[in-house]
Amino acid sequence: MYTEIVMDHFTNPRNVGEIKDADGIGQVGNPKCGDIMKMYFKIDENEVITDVKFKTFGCGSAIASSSIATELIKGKTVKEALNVSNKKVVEELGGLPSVKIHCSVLAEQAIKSAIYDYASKHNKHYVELEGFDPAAAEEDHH
Amino acid sequence: MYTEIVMDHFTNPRNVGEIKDADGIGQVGNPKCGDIMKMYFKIDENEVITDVKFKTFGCGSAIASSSIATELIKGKTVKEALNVSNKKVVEELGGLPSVKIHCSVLAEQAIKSAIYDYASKHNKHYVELEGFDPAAAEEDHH
Amino acid sequence: MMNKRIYMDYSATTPMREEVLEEMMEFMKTEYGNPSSIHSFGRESKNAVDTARDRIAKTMNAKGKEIYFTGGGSESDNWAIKGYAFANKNKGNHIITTKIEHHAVLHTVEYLVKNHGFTATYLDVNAEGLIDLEDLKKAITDETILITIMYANNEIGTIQPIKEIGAIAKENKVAFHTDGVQIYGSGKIDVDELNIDMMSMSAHKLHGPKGIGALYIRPGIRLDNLIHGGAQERKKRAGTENVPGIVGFGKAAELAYEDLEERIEEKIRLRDKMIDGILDNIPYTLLNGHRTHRLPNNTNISFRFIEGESLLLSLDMVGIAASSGSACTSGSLDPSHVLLSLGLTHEVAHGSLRLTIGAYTTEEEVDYVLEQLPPIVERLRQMSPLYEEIQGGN
Amino acid sequence: MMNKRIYMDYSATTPMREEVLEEMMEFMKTEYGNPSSIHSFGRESKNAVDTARDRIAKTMNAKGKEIYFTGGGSESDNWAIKGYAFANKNKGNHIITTKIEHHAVLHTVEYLVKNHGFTATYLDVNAEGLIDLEDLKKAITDETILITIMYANNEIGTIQPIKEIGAIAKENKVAFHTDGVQIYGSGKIDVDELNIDMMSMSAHKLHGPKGIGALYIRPGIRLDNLIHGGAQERKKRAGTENVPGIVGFGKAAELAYEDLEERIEEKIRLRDKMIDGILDNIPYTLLNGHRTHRLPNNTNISFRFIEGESLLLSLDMVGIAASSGSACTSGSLDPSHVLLSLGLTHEVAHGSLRLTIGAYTTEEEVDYVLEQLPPIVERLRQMSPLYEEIQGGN
Ligand SMILES: Cc1ncc(COP(=O)(O)O)c(C=O)c1O
Ligand SMILES: Cc1ncc(COP(=O)(O)O)c(C=O)c1O
Repeated sequence: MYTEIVMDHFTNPRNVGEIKDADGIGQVGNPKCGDIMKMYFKIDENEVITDVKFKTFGCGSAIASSSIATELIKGKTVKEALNVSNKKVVEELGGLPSVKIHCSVLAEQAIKSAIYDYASKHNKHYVELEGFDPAAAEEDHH
Repeated sequence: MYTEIVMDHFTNPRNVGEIKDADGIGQVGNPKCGDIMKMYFKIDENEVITDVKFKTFGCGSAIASSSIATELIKGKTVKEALNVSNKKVVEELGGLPSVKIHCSVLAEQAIKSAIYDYASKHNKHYVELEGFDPAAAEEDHH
Repeated sequence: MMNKRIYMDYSATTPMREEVLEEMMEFMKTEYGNPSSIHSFGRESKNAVDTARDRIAKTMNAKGKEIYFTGGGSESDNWAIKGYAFANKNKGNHIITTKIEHHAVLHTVEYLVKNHGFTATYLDVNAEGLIDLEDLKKAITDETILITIMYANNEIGTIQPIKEIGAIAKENKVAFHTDGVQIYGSGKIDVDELNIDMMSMSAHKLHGPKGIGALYIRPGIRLDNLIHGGAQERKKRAGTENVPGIVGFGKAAELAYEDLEERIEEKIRLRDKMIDGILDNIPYTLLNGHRTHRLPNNTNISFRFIEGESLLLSLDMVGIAASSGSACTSGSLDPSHVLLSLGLTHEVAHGSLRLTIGAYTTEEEVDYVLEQLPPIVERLRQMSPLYEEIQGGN
Repeated sequence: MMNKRIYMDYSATTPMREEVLEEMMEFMKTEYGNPSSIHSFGRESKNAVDTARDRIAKTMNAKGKEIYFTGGGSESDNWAIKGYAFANKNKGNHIITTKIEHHAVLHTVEYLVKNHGFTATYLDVNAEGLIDLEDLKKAITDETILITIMYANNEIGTIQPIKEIGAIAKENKVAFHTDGVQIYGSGKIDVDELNIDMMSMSAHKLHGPKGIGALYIRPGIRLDNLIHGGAQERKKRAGTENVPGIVGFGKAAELAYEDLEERIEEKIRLRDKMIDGILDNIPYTLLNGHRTHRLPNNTNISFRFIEGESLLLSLDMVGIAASSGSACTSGSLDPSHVLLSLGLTHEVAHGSLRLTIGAYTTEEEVDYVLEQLPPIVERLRQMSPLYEEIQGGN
């Protein structure tokens, strides 16, 4: 069902945990749908994501998607992180079953949501976030 | 499906053939239903059936029913023959599948029909034949 | 006593090929998991099911996702017809079929007509069992939603002009289902070339297991489920998958199409030997069905003046297993509707014999049948009052 | 690496018993004849089918002729419900069922409501999964023709008060169908005592083969065919008989009821060890279903803050095969309708785990599960933002 990469990230997820003094925190999904992803970002003055952690309530592919997404953005700039699409997540995982694609969407949205939080706290504006509604992402990611 | 007695009478039917100068001939059934039985009787002055032959177009149980019926009446009086019921035929065969019971009815009617023929030719009257209509028996025995 | 066992009833069912049973064994013994499960027991079953689906699809130029497994040919027929009719009743209520369909089609159509407000046209066939394409065209009305015409007939072996029927259906935007149960595994099929929208199959007819069938469904064809429930078969046919059955079906399909051409040729040779051997040597006989548009394995002959069941019993006693269109073998009163549709009288229809050969049939077996048949027929005729009349008339 | 394989998913499907496969082999290898045939190849199959029918009938105080073979439990459910509804629509159009039925029942009833003019009442269940008999009585109207309530639930194991339901049905002259798929083979059943008019069964749930099921039908109960066609199953279910499947089902049924009492006792012992072992050792857990009116083999527990599929995957990696009511395992978005009907929140329903034991389950296997489960649960909880909230709240 899952690729080896997915199973690897599920078994040994990278960057699990919390960041107490995070610069941005994003949470998307809801228990109704069975998936919640929470991401914590440390972002330096150059807008580089120096650290990232996640916690996920969800199925194997939700955990793997979170894990790979955090890897993809760690050390990247905010701008670069905003360009990580769910497609990229799926690609890096070596594919996901079609019924699980929404997990990758969730990962993309978790990133956006954390940056949205950072942006609002730091009075920043990113065109990539135009139209992004973190409340909606929390309500229904499908 | 069939009892050993049925198979025996089908494989080695008794009294197959014709009697050229028969005293009574009866034919019942029709090709539409897939069964035709024809019986030839030799009957002496004491109303004893001294010889009987049959020809049958039909399935295994039709042939077996004809065979056993002729055995049951050979050497018997006409009166006795008229009392051979389809139940008796089934019994003597050790049973017939329910969808094949009509074959035994046909055998009973073939006997009646041959005696009817004898009776009309010899101006005899048998109460057992009251209500028996050989034409109807030829049309539909079900 | 006779202890030969000669099987001449391959159209009724076939023995499984050894390779088929072998592949099934793994799934009957160790890999028993439910393919819908997430754990490793289930995963291996799931792969096996997908492989089987692809194998079958490949034989008919279809895709795996167009093959849906069912519990057999009858279920496939019922599903295709009821499912399509119910799902499309807003478009019309008219179904076209033929008078010589298998009961799985005929009784299904009759049921829809009697109980669910549909109407039907039952096309006639000619003396060889072929429909007239003009009749088909004329039968199509604005209300027609479905044409269901069998590919090859199970009793008389006649093969219909499927490509032409498919073209007519397409032209008139009517869905076309064909009961392929007898042809599948014995004939080359290309669902695209033939414009087939749905096709029924049954594994036990091609040396696969019993109790497993399939329905090919062209993408875009919508039908109601026949069996609602779980999400199996992409939500179209519920029920825990019969994994060993599916695996066996896949293997049987693969094997059947591996050396198809050769096997067809060999079967036709033996079939023709059988047909000619009977017609030439036994008087008052006639071939039922078309001489050449015919299943490679089918011989169906009427022997006048005798009745089919007694013929079958007699053959069985010398070890030959065959079948008949006689009413007596079905427990009904009328002989086969197929034979009557050809215009045979009841008497002649009652006296029919079907000999169907298969992968394991040898020339010796055919010779044996040709040797045994004449005295048996003669013996039964000697007992028949109908034969007496004819002979008397000479 | 782990190479233990511990199967805790017997409610999904079971491995065949050796004796079952053994009896089937003869019919897969040599006795392949079609039971409807007249020749000797067919005759032996026919006898075998009749024997199987009698064996099954005997286990439930029924007669052989009241057992009809089908392609599985889903087909049996569909047939009973659609068949009865269509055949009796002149009497009324109302069907009563519950909210926790298997999809084979639920989706079938929904289909009849949506597409064929029927109406339905879906009875609620309490927190343990039991219906309220008063609700049932109140739901019956003049239009009610059928009550279909499952005997035992496949997810949570709750056993309904079938005898009382049967009595209510009888008193109100409404037909009563029960989905017996989970109980058959694991519970004592007397169709007369329980007033059951129809009961669905599926062989692969009791160590029989896949793709074969049965429907018990009380004499006098009339239903339309689901699968029309040939005269098999006394004209009620068409299709060449799956003889090996039927034989295997018969044997499995016989074996299941041979030493039923003992096996029930042993299963209950292991089940209770499992349930208590989990509830006592892992916090934030709750048992789903009734504590005692429960299938002897069923453990169903919700682990808060984690999601079922990831639990299953983790268990699979240590060789344990189980199942879950999580949406993620079914490809749908909502978790199990059964768990939600108990009143669980979505979150809790998502975190459910079903461990179902069977004939081959050992005490060591139960111990192994009890040993493996706590660290797995803890690890997943450590990853969960929901657990973080709770912990933070402490
Ligand atoms: C309660 C219940 N009903 C019906 C079914 C359907 O049976 P099958 O999958 O054999 O068609 C199952 C099992 O899947 C079940 O547990
Ligand atoms: C032409 C045709 N259609 C349908 C069927 C039904 O297939 P099954 O008996 O496998 O259900 C058969 C065989 O019995 C057949 O020959």
